[in-house]
Amino acid sequence: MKRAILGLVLVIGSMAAMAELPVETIPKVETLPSSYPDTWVFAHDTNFFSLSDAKVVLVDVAAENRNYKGSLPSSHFPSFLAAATRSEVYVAESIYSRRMRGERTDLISIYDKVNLAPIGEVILPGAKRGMIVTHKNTLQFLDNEKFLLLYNFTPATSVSVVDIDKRAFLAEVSIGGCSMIYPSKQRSFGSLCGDNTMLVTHLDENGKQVKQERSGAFFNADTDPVFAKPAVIDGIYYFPSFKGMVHPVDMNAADPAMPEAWSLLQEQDRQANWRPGGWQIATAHEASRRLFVLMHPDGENGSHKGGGSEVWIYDVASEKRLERMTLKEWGVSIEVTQGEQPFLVVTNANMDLDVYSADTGEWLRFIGGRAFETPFILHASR
Amino acid sequence: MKRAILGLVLVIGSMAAMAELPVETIPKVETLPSSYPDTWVFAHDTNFFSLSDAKVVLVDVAAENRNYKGSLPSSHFPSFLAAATRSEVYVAESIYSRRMRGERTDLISIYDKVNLAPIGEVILPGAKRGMIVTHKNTLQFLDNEKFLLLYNFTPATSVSVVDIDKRAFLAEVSIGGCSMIYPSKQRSFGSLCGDNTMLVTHLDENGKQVKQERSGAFFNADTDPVFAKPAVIDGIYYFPSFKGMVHPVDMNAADPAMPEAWSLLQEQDRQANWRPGGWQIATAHEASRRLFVLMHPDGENGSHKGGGSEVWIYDVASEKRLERMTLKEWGVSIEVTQGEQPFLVVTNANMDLDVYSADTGEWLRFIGGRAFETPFILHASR
Amino acid sequence: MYWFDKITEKFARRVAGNTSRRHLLRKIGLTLAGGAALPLLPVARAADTGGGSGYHGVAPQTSADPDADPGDPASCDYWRYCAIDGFLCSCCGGTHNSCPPGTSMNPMTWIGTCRNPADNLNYIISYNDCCGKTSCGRCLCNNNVNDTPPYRAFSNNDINWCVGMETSTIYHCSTAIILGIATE
Amino acid sequence: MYWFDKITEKFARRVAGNTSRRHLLRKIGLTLAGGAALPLLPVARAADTGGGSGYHGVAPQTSADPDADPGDPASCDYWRYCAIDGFLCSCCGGTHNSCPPGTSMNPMTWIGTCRNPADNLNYIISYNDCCGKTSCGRCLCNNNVNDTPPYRAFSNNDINWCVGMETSTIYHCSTAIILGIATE
Repeated sequence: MKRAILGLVLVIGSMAAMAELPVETIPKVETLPSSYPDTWVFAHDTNFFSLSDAKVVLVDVAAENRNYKGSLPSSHFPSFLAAATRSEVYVAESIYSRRMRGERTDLISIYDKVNLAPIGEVILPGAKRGMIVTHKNTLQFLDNEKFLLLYNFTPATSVSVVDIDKRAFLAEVSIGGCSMIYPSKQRSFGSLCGDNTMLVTHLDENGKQVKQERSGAFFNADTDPVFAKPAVIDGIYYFPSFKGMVHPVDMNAADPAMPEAWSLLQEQDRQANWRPGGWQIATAHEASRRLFVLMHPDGENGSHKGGGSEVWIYDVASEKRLERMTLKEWGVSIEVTQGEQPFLVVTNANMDLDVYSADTGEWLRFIGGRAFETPFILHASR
Repeated sequence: MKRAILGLVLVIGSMAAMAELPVETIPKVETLPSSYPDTWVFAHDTNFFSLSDAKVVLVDVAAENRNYKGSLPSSHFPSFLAAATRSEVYVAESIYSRRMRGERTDLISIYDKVNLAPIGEVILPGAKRGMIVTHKNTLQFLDNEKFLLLYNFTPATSVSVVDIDKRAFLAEVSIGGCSMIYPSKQRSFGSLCGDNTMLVTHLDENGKQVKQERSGAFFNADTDPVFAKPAVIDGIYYFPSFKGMVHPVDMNAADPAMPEAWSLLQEQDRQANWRPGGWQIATAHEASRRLFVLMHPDGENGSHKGGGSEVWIYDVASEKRLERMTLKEWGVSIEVTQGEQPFLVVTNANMDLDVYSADTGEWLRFIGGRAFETPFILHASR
Repeated sequence: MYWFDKITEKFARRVAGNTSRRHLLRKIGLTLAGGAALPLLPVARAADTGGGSGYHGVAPQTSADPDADPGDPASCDYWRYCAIDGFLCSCCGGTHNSCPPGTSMNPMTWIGTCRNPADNLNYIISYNDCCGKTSCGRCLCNNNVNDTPPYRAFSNNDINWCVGMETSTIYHCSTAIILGIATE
Repeated sequence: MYWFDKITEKFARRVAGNTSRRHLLRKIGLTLAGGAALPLLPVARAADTGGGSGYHGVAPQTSADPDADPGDPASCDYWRYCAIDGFLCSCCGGTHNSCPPGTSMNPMTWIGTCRNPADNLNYIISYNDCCGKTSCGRCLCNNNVNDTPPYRAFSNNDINWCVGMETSTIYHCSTAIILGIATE
């Protein structure tokens, strides 16, 4: 105590009436709101260097500090999806009883938004869950978030249907020869097929398949494949192709319509071989109907996952480019938030996040400090 | 085929009689010898940034290339030990049924050396396994590799005794107030205690405790704690202290002897505040009775885990320093191989391994390429 | 600059508190591993993080009462962190004295004594770990003032202080909570 | 140099095969993220790895028949790796056509076609994954010549091709095995 008193005396001039700091509470744990602001983004960190220990990090891209809001674990090549209509988020994962071996359990883990803590799970039969480098269209909602659809790959492809209210597995639907899940605004979903078509599966209110139909070929995977990672505006999916076409698929009705494809490129862009490239290569601001595409010059066979130096912004109504944004650092994945003052969030080549104004292109901040290892997928909160 | 033939024609001048490469075998998997050369080292990668996914990497430090021989997984704050007398290695680990939560299982996983594949396990009762940043003296052999001893911390401390032949848990022995496992050459082991003593536990042939005795105080944790990480030569443990003393403990008999402590430092070393520091701070070449200690200048309160710029080498018979080796890169952990031409292996601050001649100090190679994330502990094959 | 921060993040061995010339030298020593020129480093680091002592890509924070409790809780140099070892909860969705959402704070932990530069008092700091989620990974910080080996467990920071937690002993991040004034 | 390699290791997006100026530019573009001066990089890298195309801290290897099967199997530029995605088994205790000890090779996988510079023939390459242990972490290599999206699965390298393995679908590393000559 003597030393403490001496300390006080020494600083008495500057500290004057300052009391000692109070004893603090143990334990104390933060909570989050049950509905998140539209400036919050889930960064799904595949954790490529320790794949079995992936995680999802929730960040506020608008805040000056304390951007990191929380996280939740997710296993080996997992899928993630956050609900808009309820206070839940979902992780589709596979767990072995001896970490790397033993009995396999596939499940949907359910976390609440307030605590990012597990509140339930749905066990999935068949050990069929598709494992692929993190990809949004492996886990999707249907029917106003009543159903959760999960992509299976064994390598036979199918979709498992889960009832979210009942937290129960309902059915499995084969989508042979096709892949991924692109929900319509009705009770149907599309899947892209190797023969350049879209397979559309219609479900009934119990999640059972009632009809399956195939579109005509609407792209050419031999000469110019479409990325399986579209951006969506008003129920219309915009699928960029490797060489810079955009193939729209209107999923507002139960059966899709396919408006004519249009090009992202002008003649001088084509000469410099500008192309889309990266992991999450496209995103959209729905209210302003703007499509954002991550672009690189000198494109060629194999450059489609390399990332890009610019983001090009399009008005999808006029099919015209509005802006070219030059990124501060090379980009790998892009996501736009949906508020009135939207942010463009970019996973850069350092595996940090750069945050830009989606309206002015101004670089605002970056979020790093080894918050993520390989955050390949970004989900803006809705 | 046309193009292939054309290709052949084009290069016919230089290729002449070269046949096309043969079709190769699928599947093909490498194997290892059942006893390893003394130039092989197990690097235990705590994987601090994904702690639940630690691993052990086996490297040949003498080879010009193909240094990475294989690996095995190990869970959250695991322990590792390789047998000398049989073709087995052991991982003590804890696994949750839902990765981060759920039912906890503590176990010893047994891997064979030929395949580095699991061949058995011993389930451990009580969920007591001590979890600490990877540390050699949490898992040790006793009685010529008949028993495996595992450190428990709940925070009450105890040691679990496992019969390796029978692959069975035998007994738990309390070591209250003490920690870690320092086996004697008989059927007893020491543990360091907070009151500056060593507790010695004697076991019978069934792994049950028959006697427990406490030494006198032989160091002073208030003024100069000993590191819990000694090097061993001929059954004598050399415990360096934070400020550079060496406290020998002779564990050749069932009851330890404690020869007088001696100093690592000369007067000018003391003036520059040279001290031991790092993670695995001491190692030894047994045949030549040389002790190696990782040293840093400007030591002070808190510098004992910071690593060092030099390795100082001592003859333990004369208690004299033989050499000062300056490291090419800052070192964190050190290990010497036991062959006639020993290597000093150093985990450097980049978390790569630097390999030196332990005799000449010459830097020979480094092993990196993100083979390890945080390889804090190195075990030379014996 | 990037490589420097990588090392800082990957193996931050730093001693906070009374930063002295010697501390600085040792810090530099560690960062030398990458092979770049020595004298540039502290400058580069300061420039890169906005002049503070924080981590690259982590914005500075303040405590609830910056006058009485000064410094940046998202920096390894914050006074309370004199014996911390792990990821700072301030960088992980918690604060310097609270856990991130969905983790559990272990009431049992190790204890340090750190001097608050504002009032020059020595406070007893409890480094309670937050448990149940995978390694935060952000703001690794290891300071070892008065840290003892594991045979004096309650002043050892190498131990996984998620020990004893019923729901999960998986380590996520660490806090630094005031328990009181140290008496002598 | 260190930061450069960290990025290479962390996010190696490179196209092997006919290395062209454009390739180089794109590679440099990627490495720019760290903020260092552009023109020094390729030089720095070459100096650092002994002039080869390999990874920092990974010694070069040769195939069983270096004349007929040229290049360094521990480098991302080895001709067989034109469509590989993952950790090179050559760097992980296996070789370019065998798995590390204790892992299991999945016979089912994706297929690429790569040109051997020694005989100028196009070979069908099978990128069989090795499964059952945690991510090797070493020599991450991603080349995407003729890679297609997952709706053409057997030429897609994003899929975890430990799919279907009974003992474990955990991904460890990837091989590049000759299945035959490509006919046109």
